[in-house]
Amino acid sequence: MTRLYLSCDSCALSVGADELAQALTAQLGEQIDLQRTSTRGMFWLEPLLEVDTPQGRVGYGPLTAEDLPSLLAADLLNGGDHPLCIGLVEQHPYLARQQRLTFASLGHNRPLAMEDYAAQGGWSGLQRALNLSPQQIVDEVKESGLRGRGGAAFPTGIKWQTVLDAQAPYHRGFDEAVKFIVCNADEGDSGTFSDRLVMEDNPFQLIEGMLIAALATGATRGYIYLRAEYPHAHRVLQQAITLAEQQGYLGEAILGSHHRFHLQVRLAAGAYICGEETALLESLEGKRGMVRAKPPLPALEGLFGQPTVVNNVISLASVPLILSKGGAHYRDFGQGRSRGTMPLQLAGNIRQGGLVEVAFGVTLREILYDFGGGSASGRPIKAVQIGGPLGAYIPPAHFDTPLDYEALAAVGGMVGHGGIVVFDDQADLGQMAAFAMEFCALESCGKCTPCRIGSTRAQEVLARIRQGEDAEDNLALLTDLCDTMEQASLCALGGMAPYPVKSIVKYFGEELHSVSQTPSAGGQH
Amino acid sequence: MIGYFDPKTDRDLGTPASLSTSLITLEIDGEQVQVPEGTSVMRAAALAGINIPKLCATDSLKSFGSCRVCLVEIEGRRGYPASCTTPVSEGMVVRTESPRINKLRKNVMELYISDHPLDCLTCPSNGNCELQDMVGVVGLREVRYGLSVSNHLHLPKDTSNPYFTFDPSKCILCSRCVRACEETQGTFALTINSRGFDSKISAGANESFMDSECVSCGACVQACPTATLSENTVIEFGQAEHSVITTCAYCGVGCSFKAEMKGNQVVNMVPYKDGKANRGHACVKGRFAFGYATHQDRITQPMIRDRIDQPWRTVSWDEAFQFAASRIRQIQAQYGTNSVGAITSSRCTNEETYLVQKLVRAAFGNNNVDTCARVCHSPTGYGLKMTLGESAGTQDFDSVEHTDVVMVIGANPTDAHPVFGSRLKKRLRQGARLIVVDPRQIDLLKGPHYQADHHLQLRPGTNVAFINAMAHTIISEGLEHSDFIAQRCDQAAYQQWLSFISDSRHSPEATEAITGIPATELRAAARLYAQGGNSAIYYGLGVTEHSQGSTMVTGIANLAMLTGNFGRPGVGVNPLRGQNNVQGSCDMGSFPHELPGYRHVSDSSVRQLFEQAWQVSLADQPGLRIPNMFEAAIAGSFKALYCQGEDIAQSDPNTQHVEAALGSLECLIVQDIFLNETAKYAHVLLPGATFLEKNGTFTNAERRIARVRKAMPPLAGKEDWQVTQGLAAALGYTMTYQHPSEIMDEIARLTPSFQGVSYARLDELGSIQWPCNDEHPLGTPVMHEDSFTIGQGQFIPTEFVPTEERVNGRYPLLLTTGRILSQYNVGAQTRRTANVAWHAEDVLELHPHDAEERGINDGDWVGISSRAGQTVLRARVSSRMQPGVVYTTFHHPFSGANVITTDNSDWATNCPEYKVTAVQAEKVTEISKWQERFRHLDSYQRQLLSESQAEA
Amino acid sequence: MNAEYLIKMANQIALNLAYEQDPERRADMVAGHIRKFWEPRMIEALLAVDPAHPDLSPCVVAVLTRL
Amino acid sequence: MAAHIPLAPVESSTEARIRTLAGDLKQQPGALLPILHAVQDTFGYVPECTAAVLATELALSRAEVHGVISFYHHFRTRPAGAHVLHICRAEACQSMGSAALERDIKQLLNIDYHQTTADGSVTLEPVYCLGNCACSPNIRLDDAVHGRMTLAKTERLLQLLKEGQA
Repeated sequence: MTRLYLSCDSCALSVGADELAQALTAQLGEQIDLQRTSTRGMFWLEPLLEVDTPQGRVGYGPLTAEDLPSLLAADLLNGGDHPLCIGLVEQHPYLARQQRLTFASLGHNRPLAMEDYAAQGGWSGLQRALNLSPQQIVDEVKESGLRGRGGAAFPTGIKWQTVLDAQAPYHRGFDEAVKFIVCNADEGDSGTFSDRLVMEDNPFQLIEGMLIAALATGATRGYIYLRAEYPHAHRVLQQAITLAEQQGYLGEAILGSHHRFHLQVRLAAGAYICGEETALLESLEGKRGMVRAKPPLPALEGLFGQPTVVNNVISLASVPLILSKGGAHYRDFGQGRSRGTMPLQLAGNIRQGGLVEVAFGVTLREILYDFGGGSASGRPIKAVQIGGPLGAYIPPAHFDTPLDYEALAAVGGMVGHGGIVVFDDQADLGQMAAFAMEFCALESCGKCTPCRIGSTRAQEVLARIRQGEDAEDNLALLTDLCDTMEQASLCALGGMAPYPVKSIVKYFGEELHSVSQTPSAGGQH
Repeated sequence: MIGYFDPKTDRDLGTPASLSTSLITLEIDGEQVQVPEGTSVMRAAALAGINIPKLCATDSLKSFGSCRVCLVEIEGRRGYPASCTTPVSEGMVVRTESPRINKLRKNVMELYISDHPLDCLTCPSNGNCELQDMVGVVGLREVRYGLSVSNHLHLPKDTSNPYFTFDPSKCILCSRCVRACEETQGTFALTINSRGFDSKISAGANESFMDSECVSCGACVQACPTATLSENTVIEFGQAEHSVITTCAYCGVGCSFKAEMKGNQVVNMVPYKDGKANRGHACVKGRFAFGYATHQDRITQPMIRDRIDQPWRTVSWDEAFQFAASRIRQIQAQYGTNSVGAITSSRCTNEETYLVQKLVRAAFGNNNVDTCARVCHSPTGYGLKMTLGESAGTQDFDSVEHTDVVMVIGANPTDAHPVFGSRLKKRLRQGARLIVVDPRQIDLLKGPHYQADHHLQLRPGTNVAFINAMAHTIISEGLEHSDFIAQRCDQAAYQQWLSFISDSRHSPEATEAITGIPATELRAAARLYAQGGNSAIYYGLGVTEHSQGSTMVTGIANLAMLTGNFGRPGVGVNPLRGQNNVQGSCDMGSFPHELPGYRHVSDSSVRQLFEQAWQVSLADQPGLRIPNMFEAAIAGSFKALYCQGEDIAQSDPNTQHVEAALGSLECLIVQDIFLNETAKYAHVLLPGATFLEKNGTFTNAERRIARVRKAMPPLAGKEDWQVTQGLAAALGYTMTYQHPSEIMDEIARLTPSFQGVSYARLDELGSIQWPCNDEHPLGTPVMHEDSFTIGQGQFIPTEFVPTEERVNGRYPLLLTTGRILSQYNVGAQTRRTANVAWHAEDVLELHPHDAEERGINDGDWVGISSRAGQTVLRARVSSRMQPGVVYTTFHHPFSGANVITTDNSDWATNCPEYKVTAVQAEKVTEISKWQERFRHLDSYQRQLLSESQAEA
Repeated sequence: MNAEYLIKMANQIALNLAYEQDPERRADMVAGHIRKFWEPRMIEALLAVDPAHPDLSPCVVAVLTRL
Repeated sequence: MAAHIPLAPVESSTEARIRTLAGDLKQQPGALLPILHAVQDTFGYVPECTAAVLATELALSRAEVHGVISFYHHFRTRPAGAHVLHICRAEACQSMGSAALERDIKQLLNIDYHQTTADGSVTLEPVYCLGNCACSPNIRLDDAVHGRMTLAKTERLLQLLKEGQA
């Protein structure tokens, strides 16, 4: 019996992994042991079928069921050669050149198999944390230099320290002086999917990270605020939580200790703004996702007014390793004030799209060409947008910028959540500038005026510029408006929505003045 | 003359005050400023005289941070923090103006104006618009976005509310209305529909204001910085040019208002921010229902007639006084000194009430003076005097902010005391626990973000059994506050009471069959009350208007003593007074057995004091109480009555009995603003003045004396105190007051608890809670702090004596009566305003089960009969009733609610038992006999009135 | 004044002070209450009632001698 | 204030079902969103009476519940077609030609966003990122994401829907 591996991640499913699995089972039946594992994160190869051979796993992809006859003819079950064969998967340069810390298990585990998680070193961070004092755990995280991976890049250890030091008031609804760990899983940025990968492909890692955060801060309840656009992740998380409860990782007396932690997934409902932490908390409280003014800090008065850690999925998923291998181990990756690794996500018009976890410091060019292999269309890359819909468009002139928080900021960009969306030379960046404001208008909570009215006005002014109407005055007005939104908005949505627009004005100014006739942002083959 | 009062300039400091006591020093625009920790930068600047521009901030609401025009620069901080949401910190250096900041502000204002109609000149808020002000402040000179941009200028107005208009085209989405509805009023009737640019203020679930949960308190209108929410009177008349601070003449909360005036016309009523009873809030009555003051039905000339079937003759004041005085003297000559008397009103001022009792005692020469407090809170006076030594509530309204457990017994604060209701709900949302003791499901039971812990839905008439079971539980479970009892209470009385209450017949298990309250529920409530921290009892007429009203008040005081809940903020016994000046009318010696300050007429030293001051000798025996007056009238020994501002024919129980009594009088002098029901039996009609037309003081439920200031001249030329003075003069007893302040000076001279009160002092302090004397020069927010007025608190056993009013086969239902938010008492005022839009008629609420049994459907005519009479109302099948209990209000005279109620009354004070009447209800097709007679009499009397007015 | 009305009121007072077990003291209390709150003609009318009136409660009968 | 005195409850089955759905969740603080999801999952949309029912169940006001429903684009207040087709409009998909795909699908279905086909089979909605940005452009058909989409593949999916196989 030959063991085969095929991902059950939603990306693989979106391109036919289940159909392939059915065909394999139908045609090979007892001959094979088909394991549905996590993805390797090489999405251009999905569905990627791997075959266990004495030399290691040999990969084939992207496959469809129609490829099966020729594969079988090529001795698939013994790792035979075929045009779709990529050779030994582990040696694929895309993987071999990565430093996978947070995503070390990708491809090696079945997402909901607890034995697989343990076999990959899972729970050892928790085990260690159970023997440490809260302060020792917090110190370990501080030592690691981990900064929030959701975009704001705030040092995670400092946030935890604040919550650890906070005195929780009694809360009647919970009948205790409760603190919370809230996982921000509202991964709404276009071009990002690393949170989804953790949740779909290694959910126990997130659970372990949240448990460690709870031990560190004295929190007894946790919520994963998950975007409604991720139904697959929702199902996986629900099952994972049930399994973890059954095995004593969650609930009362964690692993027999006196610690307790109750964890729930709460589904969002289609509001990008709820990725902003205070709007997220409002939403978790059952309210409109309106941004709160800070102070008070959520760490002191967060969910239901209680001290609350709000961390992104990747931040929390980084914690088990930091605890098991020590903060110093993690810190030794990266450069400057950007420590550890960053899971970058290559997306859009890129030949080899997928997850690239590397230490901070790699240049954009290396990512785009060495990992990404250039554009999918084969045409020159004109721009990349980094860090989601509020991120700047970076022209090729800056492709040698190293990817760390500070260096990117210096060219007007931001790491954000690590999403990199690639545009080829056919993309209409004038249209993308308009879209940036359209998106801001669509997703504005409406609380503050610069964002509520400004985003609509910016669309109108952009439209006039693109129609060539008083272009100069309107461009000045646009610049003024962007400035107002940036400086005066209540939160980062209104405050950063001008970034893509300003970067396009700055680097691709001429594109603002031409309206393309076809709806296109590139990618035409 | 009209006495203007200039209050402190009420600047809006932007954010609420911080209660912190530690001080922070910072620098704002180069000035050193010291403010309490937790103060916002905006407020700190305002306190230093620096006005940072703002739109969404107002000091009555928590900071919100949405408008972004209050941005400032703070050294060492990135960007431009909003000054409203940034708290001060030690050593902070703030800059509130710079070219950079002003540019940002100007750009933000430009965004606002790009979605705002440019009709300032014809806008109702012109001259009083914060948006307009801010445009001016930042110097916005052009809107570069042009006119053809997307906007909300086409949104239609909502004119469903009779008092205000919602014009969303002018809305700037500052959410002040939404927040006011939530934070101030506690109704949460407003929200924002959708989000982003599509955001729009929505009442309810996208409903019209009238169809939504809105209770028309007007907090949103007041909070609105633009013309989006505007009073219709402002839209019609324009902006006021001066204002007068005065006190509301509706319920016992005693809200302080700014009457916004244009000449003699009230444009609108704005609750006064510095008013300590209401803290800037109001209800639909106080804020909006002032139109009755200029209603065409107002009586504006004195009138007399010999017999009540004659037309009125319009006469001069003097002729009216002479006519009345000669009648009184004739009657006294024929039937004796004691054959005449007077009734004072809890709606009139302290000074007016004081004068009427003085007139009775000094000019009539007897003690036949009573007040309408007789029929509402006289048991409060009795019960609290006996146990604590003072006939008044023990706390101020602010006290509720320190309360952990609230027990509301027989009161409906969200309807009858709405502003206090809002303050109470705020505390409940903060986590205070709530026990409601009421036969009916009142609105307070459950509201946005809180829910009562216990609803003890007792049977009407079983209060005393309930309160005894509470005390029994506390004793039997050892939850009493022994130290407090030992230190503060009379031990002998306590021991006697203890042996009484310990009897197992008072256990919750034993009383369950009487009250209908499950014993386990009652025990849980008793534990909560005894152990929940600061526990406060608030009660209303559901406690007093019973044949055991005085016993129940005593039981309440016992319970609070038992648990040590006296003498500090957050606790106490708090009677919610029905009318604006119930407390004051009692204080002023309106009771037939007491001189001002609750001193018995038999006390010769007190009598001497007054005899000297008034230069007469005073009777030393109690006079007649209101029900006794009716009995005596029917018996033929009581022949003349001077009734000021009180409509006994509608408000007192057993209407037919009252009508018989009034019909027996040879002289009835009615002083009122309208031809009320009582006036239809009158021989002399003296026009009264509304609270807007006179000077004086009211004393609210928290003993707070507050000024009533004349905002317009009296329609009939005289303030009510002048009328009483005129009548006294005609009787040969001269009073020479030039101004009500002189009356107050006399009261202060003669009444120890008012010793420190004067108009000058009231102007200085805003209001004063008595006692105010050398010991308490600033007044007394919380009474009985170190010891009770009586000395040692007196526990008094409270035997439960069931009312004689029992259900039987013929009268199987219990009727209980109450009030509704939009109407006030007999409705004489509110029925003459647009408040009828909410409550155009009284209805009979009955449980679906009782309705079903009788084949009654919602809206059917239902005949209600009791041992006293019959009337007909429309049915409202309602799940808030318990089976076997029906409910109605008494706001409309034709409803005849009091035709049904009986002569039963409180054993100690004769307070009528309005709350328990055995009745039968059945479907009918025509109005009752009484109603037919009423209609006839009503139209006949109206005709007599219009004849006289035509003649005049 | 209507005797029935006054008898009813007096009886009611007596009933509500019934917690006082000693009949003498109780009669004193009822009499005291009546003196404190009743107008003289009411007391006169009550005193005019025949002490043997079947509706008078025994306590009130005792009260009559104290007014 | 108009409905000041509550009438005896005459409850529709919809109201009763919403009440039941709330009953399972309402003890949890902040339960409004989970309950609204349950309501939409049950009815396919959020019926009009939901605000009133949930207000009483959760000690909120109708306005508050309405404010929440209207804030979140996920909640629909009118029934949708038998299937919901989401087209991703976010940047990564745009970089791979989603704008053209969007135009073509609209043409194919002869509807615009937020509309339902005449036969009631498909409702078209925009979505902003499905987290599958390395396989753009993406659509979501009911709960399944489909990557590397083309008009032809969409047509095939819709055909399968008709045949009841998707």
